[in-house]
Amino acid sequence: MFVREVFRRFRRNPQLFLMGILSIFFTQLIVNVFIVGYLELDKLGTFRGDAFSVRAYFPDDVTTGQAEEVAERLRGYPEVAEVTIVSREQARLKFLEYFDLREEDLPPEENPFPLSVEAASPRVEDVPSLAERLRETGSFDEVLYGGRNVELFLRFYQMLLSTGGVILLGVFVFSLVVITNVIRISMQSREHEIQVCGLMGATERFIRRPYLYEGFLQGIFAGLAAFVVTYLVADFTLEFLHAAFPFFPWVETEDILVPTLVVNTAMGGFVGFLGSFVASNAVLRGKRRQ
Amino acid sequence: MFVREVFRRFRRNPQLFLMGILSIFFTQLIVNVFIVGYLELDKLGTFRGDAFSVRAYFPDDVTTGQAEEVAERLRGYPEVAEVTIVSREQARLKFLEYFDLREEDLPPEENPFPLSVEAASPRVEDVPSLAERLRETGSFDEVLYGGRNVELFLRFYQMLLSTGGVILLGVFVFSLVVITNVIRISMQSREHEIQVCGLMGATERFIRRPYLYEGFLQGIFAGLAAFVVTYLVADFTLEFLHAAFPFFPWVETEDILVPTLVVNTAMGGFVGFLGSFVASNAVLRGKRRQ
Amino acid sequence: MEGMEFLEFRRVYKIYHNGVRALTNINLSVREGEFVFLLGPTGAGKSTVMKLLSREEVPSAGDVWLDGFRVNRLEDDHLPYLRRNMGIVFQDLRLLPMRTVFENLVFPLEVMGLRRTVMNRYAREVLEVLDLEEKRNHLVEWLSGGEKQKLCVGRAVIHQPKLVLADEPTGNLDGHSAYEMVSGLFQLCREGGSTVVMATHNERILKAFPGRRVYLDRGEIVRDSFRE
Amino acid sequence: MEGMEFLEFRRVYKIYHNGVRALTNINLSVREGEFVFLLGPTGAGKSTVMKLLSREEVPSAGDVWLDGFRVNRLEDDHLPYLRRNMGIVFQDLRLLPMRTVFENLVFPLEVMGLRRTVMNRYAREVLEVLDLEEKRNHLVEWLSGGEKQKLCVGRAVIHQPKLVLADEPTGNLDGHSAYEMVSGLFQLCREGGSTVVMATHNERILKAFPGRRVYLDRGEIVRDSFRE
Ligand SMILES: Nc1ncnc2c1ncn2[C@@H]1O[C@H](COP(=O)(O)OP(=O)(O)OP(=O)(O)O)[C@@H](O)[C@H]1O
Ligand SMILES: Nc1ncnc2c1ncn2[C@@H]1O[C@H](COP(=O)(O)OP(=O)(O)OP(=O)(O)O)[C@@H](O)[C@H]1O
Ligand SMILES: [Mg+2]
Ligand SMILES: [Mg+2]
Repeated sequence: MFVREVFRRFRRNPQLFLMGILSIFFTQLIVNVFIVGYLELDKLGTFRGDAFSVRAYFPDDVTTGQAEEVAERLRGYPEVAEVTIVSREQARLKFLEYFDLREEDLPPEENPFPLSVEAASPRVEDVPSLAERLRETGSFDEVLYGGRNVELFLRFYQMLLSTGGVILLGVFVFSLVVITNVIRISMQSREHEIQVCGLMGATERFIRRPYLYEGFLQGIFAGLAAFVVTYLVADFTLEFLHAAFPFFPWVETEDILVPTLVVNTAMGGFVGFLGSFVASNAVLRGKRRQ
Repeated sequence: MFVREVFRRFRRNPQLFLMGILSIFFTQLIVNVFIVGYLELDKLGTFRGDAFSVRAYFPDDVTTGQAEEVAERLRGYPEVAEVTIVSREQARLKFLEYFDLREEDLPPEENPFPLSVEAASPRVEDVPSLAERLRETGSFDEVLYGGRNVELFLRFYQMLLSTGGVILLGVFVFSLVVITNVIRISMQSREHEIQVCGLMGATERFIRRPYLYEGFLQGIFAGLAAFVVTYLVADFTLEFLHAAFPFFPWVETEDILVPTLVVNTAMGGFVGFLGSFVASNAVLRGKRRQ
Repeated sequence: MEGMEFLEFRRVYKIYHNGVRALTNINLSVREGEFVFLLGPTGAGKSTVMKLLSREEVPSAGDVWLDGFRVNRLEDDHLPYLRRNMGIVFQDLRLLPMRTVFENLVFPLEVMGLRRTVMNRYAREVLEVLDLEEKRNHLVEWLSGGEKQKLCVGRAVIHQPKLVLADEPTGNLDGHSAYEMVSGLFQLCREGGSTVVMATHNERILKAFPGRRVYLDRGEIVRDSFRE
Repeated sequence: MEGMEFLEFRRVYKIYHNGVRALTNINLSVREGEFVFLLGPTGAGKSTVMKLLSREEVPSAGDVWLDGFRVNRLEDDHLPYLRRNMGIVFQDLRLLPMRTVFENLVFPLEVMGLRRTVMNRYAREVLEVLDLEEKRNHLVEWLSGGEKQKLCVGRAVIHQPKLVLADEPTGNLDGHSAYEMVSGLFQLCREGGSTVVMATHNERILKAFPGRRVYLDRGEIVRDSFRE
């Protein structure tokens, strides 16, 4: 009965119906950008161990054995995922590689590089506190971490976490406002009809019900559309990115599927329903006050 | 007369009027993201001379005088903005600084760093071709440029340039579709009225005119709103970014003002007008065919 | 006299928000099952009386009582139930657009939550009386003026309400149809016990039917008579 | 006879898209300046005749001629100019909502691009005749049924059109107002030279006025007479 009513509404004014879908669809796309961004950051934070590790240099007089001992102790820390000892020779080779120098560019007599450990943290946020703890042990001459790169990334990450909530809330409110207005317009264009219904003895619940269905369905449709579009775009883009920057840990399309589908349909339906509810309340209250 | 008519429309159905504004406003915000992104990229490409410069290493036997000569020749190239000679001593100091090493960490006997020139290009796109030209001169042992960083940046830049057009076109079409639908709904909700006007001898031009004004005004308002919001957000964000990453060449708020204002009002007004035109055509044609 | 009348206006004034004095000191009581013609020139306030009864408008002063309830003080939540005991023929028809004749006709029943089979049964009967069976599934937009008006009357009586408010229900009907329509309302009143208030300008109808006549002029009741 | 009549139906059929035969083989000619009453029961096809004249509908077969133009073949671009020579009182009124009485009244003048001072002059005169001066700046929603109908008639004649189509223009008027209204139309016809086609069920009006009477029944012309 009510699905038929919604279908009639669609036939009567497809533009308006599609507008509702479009608005939720659009905001769901933004939500999806955040979901994908979050998943990507999550992946980055977890896997880029090399970039987000702390390097601690031992004093010159520490032997490999002593270093092993310290490393063992570090492995007990909760924020440490992995500890690697970098010997003085390994450090020298790494240096040569990094600067693209030849063996004979460096003086062969002495190796200036100190013994060090690399302690990787599973989460990028833990890097500064890990560095702090390493410093406190007193075993090291110097404790460094990725410096600018990590700091940049950290600040960006924190900014995203702190503003992400605000932005998502904004998007949510925005889509709510739009769908509310669409339903409101839809009701206003039938204001006369609604008034007649009321004069025939229809309760507000009776009048409101098809609009709630309408909003809910619009939300679900919009969510599904956003999911499909996101899937297609992500599949294409990620394939491109994987090919273009293979060394970078891009998220896989499959990782995106379930979270976006769930969030889009749930949030879409919820926003649609809530929007209809708010709109119908406003219109009916306006009518009553008349 | 017509402004009064538009005002009456607004009063009669503010929701619908604001929807039109909202849709254009929203797409203009996206356009603004692109404008700011483009300006930022532009600034990056122009000013990050250090990151996007090519470094060419002379063979060991080249003297400072010979190097000066080569550098002079390079200054004549169109893609070269600046050429600096980096002496062997300068290279050594830079190295120490970069790796945070002390003077005594390096063997004092011999300086392993070769004499080099740094040639900065005014635009990041020119870096690879500049490197190629330097290689072709035969004066150098080795020609290197930022490697991964520049390459990443270049690919990103190219991606943005190639997809940016597509995305902007998409945004344009999207906002056109939305405003068209809004005007269409606006006309359909007055379908009865439009029909009566026709029966009273109103020409289509007469009927359509207020809708064109309406769309145009909505577009202008939306453009202005987008401009103001962009200005406020950009001002805040850029201040934050300038403070957080002072070394990075962020665009200044003032650089954004004029381009966004011009693009927003022009594009907003145009899209609004075009949308109304398309919508009124569609509705009137539908009516005629009836 | 059993205390209170079925319908009563007590010192009712109505001044619209634009300052128009539509009703001035209206006192009127109507017994249950009475048939009342409301007469008077254009702008006299007939429709306003109807609107106060259905709570489409509220009086500026005074009280409107209906079936023991003070209509102007009724809570919003109770209004639908008040209106389900009413049938209204609007002067401007107010059919639901984009719906069929059948859907419009049974709307008062649908609102009460009756089942489709019941609605069908009621509708068949009324459509036959109105001579609109053939147009059962036509959209109301496709009806002629008179057919629309008949449909409105049908919609107002299909649920056999206790009160029928008929505001100029014969304006678009030919003499014969108008006569039949009012006969039907009289029958509903006599046999079904409904109270009917009907505003009309149709002089032939007035000549043909008995009943009470309340004359309004410029918002005041100027005469209240009865014709056998 | 100067060859062609002002208004002519030649073997006109109208079958609506839902299959309803509204008009069957209508042949009718009306001279310029004639006053024609269109009579017949509900659903006879009176409004359909009007709609064919204003090109709101096109005939399924046959031709409708008006003032030398074949209305059913007229190009869309010419329609507005055809309609500016017409004044229509719609059976369902069709006032422009959310506009004032004045704005509705002068709409046919506004459409022609007349200046405001001219519109004011015309409007003052008509409002006086209609007795609506006080309500000049009221929204049409605030009018009573009869006042709306009077306004519709005013809108149809304000630009002194060559043809007035009045579809049941007295349905919501009291006897006196109805008489005055039709007198006004007669005067327009006699003195202004306009042709008037009026559909009505009002028997008192028919008794009071002379003129040609065309009777329709089930889409066919069953009688065409003249009463002095
Ligand atoms: N919604 C409204 N707002 C303001 N004024 C109104 C409104 N409705 C009616 N009026 C005014 O109140 C007066 C009475 O109107 P009402 O509709 O009751 O008259 P009526 O007796 O039904 O007339 P008619 O025979 O023309 O239908 C009129 O002067 C009218 O202009
Ligand atoms: N738009 C339409 N679509 C389909 N059928 C229609 C349409 N308009 C009218 N009809 C049908 O055509 C027939 C003639 O209608 P018309 O409106 O011409 O009657 P009328 O003589 O004006 O009647 P009334 O006196 O009730 O106004 C009726 O049966 C009606 O149902
Ligand atoms: Mg009335
Ligand atoms: Mg008719």
